[in-house]
Formats: sequence, C-alpha cells, structure tokens
Amino acid sequence: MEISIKYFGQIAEVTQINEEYIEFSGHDVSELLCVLHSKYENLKHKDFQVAQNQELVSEDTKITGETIALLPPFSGG
Amino acid sequence: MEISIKYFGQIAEVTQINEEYIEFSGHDVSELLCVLHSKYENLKHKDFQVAQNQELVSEDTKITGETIALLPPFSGG
Amino acid sequence: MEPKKPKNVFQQGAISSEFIGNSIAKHQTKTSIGAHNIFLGQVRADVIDNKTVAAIEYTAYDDMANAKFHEIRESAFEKFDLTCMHIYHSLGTVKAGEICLFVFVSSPRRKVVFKALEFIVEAIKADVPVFGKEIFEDETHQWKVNS
Amino acid sequence: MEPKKPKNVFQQGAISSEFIGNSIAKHQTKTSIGAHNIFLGQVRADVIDNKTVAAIEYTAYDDMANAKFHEIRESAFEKFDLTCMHIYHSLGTVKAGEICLFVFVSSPRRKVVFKALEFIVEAIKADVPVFGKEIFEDETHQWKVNS
Repeated sequence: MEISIKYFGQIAEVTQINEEYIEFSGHDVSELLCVLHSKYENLKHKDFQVAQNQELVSEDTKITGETIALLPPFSGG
Repeated sequence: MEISIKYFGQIAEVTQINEEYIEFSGHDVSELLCVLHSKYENLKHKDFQVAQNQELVSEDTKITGETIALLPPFSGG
Repeated sequence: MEPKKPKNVFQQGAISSEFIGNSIAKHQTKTSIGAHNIFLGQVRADVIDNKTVAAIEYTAYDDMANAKFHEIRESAFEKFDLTCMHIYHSLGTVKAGEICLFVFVSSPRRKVVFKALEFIVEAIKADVPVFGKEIFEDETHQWKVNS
Repeated sequence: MEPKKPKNVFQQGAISSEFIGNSIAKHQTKTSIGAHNIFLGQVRADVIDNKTVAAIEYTAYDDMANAKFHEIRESAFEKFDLTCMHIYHSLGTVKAGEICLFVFVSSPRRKVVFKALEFIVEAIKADVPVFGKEIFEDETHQWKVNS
C-alpha cells in the first residue's frame, strides 16, 4: 500500500523533505522504521516518536495505511 | 498618656469616626478594649484585630503610646 | 533585579486592561525572562438575597498595607528565583466586571512562577489590611468576607 | 460557558501585548468571573557556547497539535470549574523578549485558576507537537528542548 509520511523539525533536516509517499508492504511500525532507517541513515542518531493518524503509536502497532508522522521531542511554549 | 486610635471598615461604621485621640491610663490592649467597648457598645458584636504601630498584637500586649488600629476581617483582592 | 524599596501598591479605582497590557510590554526588553504569570482579581456581580452586587468600595490602612505588601514582596524574592514582581490593588470604587487586583511575576523558568504567584496572592488575601464594601444595586451594602 | 469546538490556536509570529490587553478587556462583561490567571511564555536570549539566541522559529504538526490543544481544553473544563479558557501559540519567528504562548483561564473563584493554569501549561509542553528552532545571532541554530 501507499502511505504518506510527514517529517518535522530536526527529522525533516535529516530527510531534507517534509512529506513523501512510499510504497510499503510490511505490517507494523517497526518494519516501516526499518525501511526509513535504510533510506535515511542519519535517522538512527535522532530521537523521535511515531504518530499514526495523529496519535502516538508504539513499534508493534499495525500500519493501517493512514498518515504517519515522525516527531522529534516536543518543544512548544 | 494620649494615644491615637484608628478605625476601619465596619468598625468605623460603629464608631462613626475614622480616628480619635483618647487619654488612656491603663497598661495593655485588653484594658484599652474595655474603655472602647464601654464607649462604643456595638463593638462587642464585631469581629476585629488590633494593630499597634502597624503590627497585629494580642490582648496582653503592653500599650506603648503609639498608634492603635482596630481592623475588621481583611477582604482585599 | 528589580529595586526592592517600598512602593505604593494602591491605585484609585479599577485597574485598566491597557495598564496591564503596557506592563507586559515593558518586560519585553528583559530577555532573561522565559515565563510570566499574572493574577487578576475581578469584581463579581454576586446575587445575595435577590440583590446584585454593583461595585466594591475598597478602603485600607494604607501605611500598614504598603508595609505588608513590601514584606510579601521581600519574602517572595527570597523564596523564589524571580526576575521581577509587581503588585497593584485598587482603592475606592471598582464596578462589577472591573479589575481590583493585579499581581505579575516573571522568572527565567516556568515552574517557579506558578508557586510564587499563588504564594503572593494568598498572602495578600490573608495579611494585608484592605476592606471591601459590597455595594448593591439598591445602594445598600454589606462587608465582603474573603473565603 | 464558552463554546468548546476545536479552534485554531496558532498565530503567525509573536503574540502582542495589545492582543493580551484586549483579551482581558473582553472578559469585563462576564461578571460571574472573580479570578483570572494568565501564563505567558517569552523567548529568552539564552547564551550557549558564547552564542546568543536571537529568536525561536516554531513549526508544528498543525492538525495533530490543534487536536491535542482541544483535548487539553476539554480535559481542563472537566477537571476544573472554569468560566473560560483561551490558548494561543506562535508559529514562525518569535524574537527574544517576545511572547510565544498565551494561556488565559477564568473562574468565579481563585483557588481553581492556579491549578487549572499549571495543568494546561504542563500538558501543552508535554503533549503538543510543536518544535522550536533556536536561531543564534550568527544565524546558526539548535533545536530547543523543553525542561
């Protein structure tokens, strides 16, 4: 399936792009992260959380084809 | 000795005056209150604290001739 | 660091929103500040026995009150890492909906401003000889009691 | 009671002191309010390795952030007896000394506003996907981390 991935803050500095669509054939978040780590090697030095459909998810959450976001530490306010 | 006595808020409503000087020959606050209670009968229905020289004092504090104030419950803010 | 000499905290009548806005604006040159916390007391149109409060008329034992405000100020600077602190209280008539108390604290970091502001407001309510007379719409009155 | 539908919390650039003053003025018709509490976040000119922060540039995952602000708002209304609540956060560049966060709560009584405001500010810091880039005077940058 095709999924949309959004990058923010210092993660977008690593990917050099704010959003992209990728073809993904795996099942859960950890498999998606494998794909992304191999595409963007410097991701492994970065601290981030993953949101699916605007909710934070863990590595074993199933990818349902909605929007995924890679979120570095929040620093609002 | 002559002492100055200030009245505030609902205490001033009872005394009908904001400040007066009285001749006082006793020693402590309780004696002064005796004098004031007999002068202003309705004082006994009122809740108040006594300040001498801008500090709250108790009934057995010695009167030193400085300014005395009768302060009803504080309700600032 | 603010000067810590005693100040006159009292203003005649209500404290305007423009005054508060200007006070905030003045702090924008103090670039070590990261967090401000502001408390505003506003006069409520309470209904008591079918009568509505139209205004509060404040009086105070001025000299003792300013001395107490000063003590509260000193003690807050001692307890908390504050960059500045301002306190303003109304005297005279303040109508329902108008502001009668303005307390403003600023610090490099946020955690401290919450604690400091609550400490100061509670101390003002408890220790400062200010007296509020609640004036009803029919011009009768009762004396306010803090809860 | 305020309407509780989701709002856009974000403003482009700094939040001005006039905006804050006007917001206070608008509450003077709400005469059941007795206490307001306001938190303001201000950008600090921190010095890090001899370089001074000149501004913070804020970005956010807008949709998720507005949804989180809405959740925080709902949850604060549920926990605390509030008459109203307003939250504004900057996006884009906010210079040192300027205001980037404005949280405003109002209630009939004071005790509740202190607790409510701290709850809301801490929840914003922890749960809302906003990202601050600290821009130094020499135009290099580092990513802000909340403490």
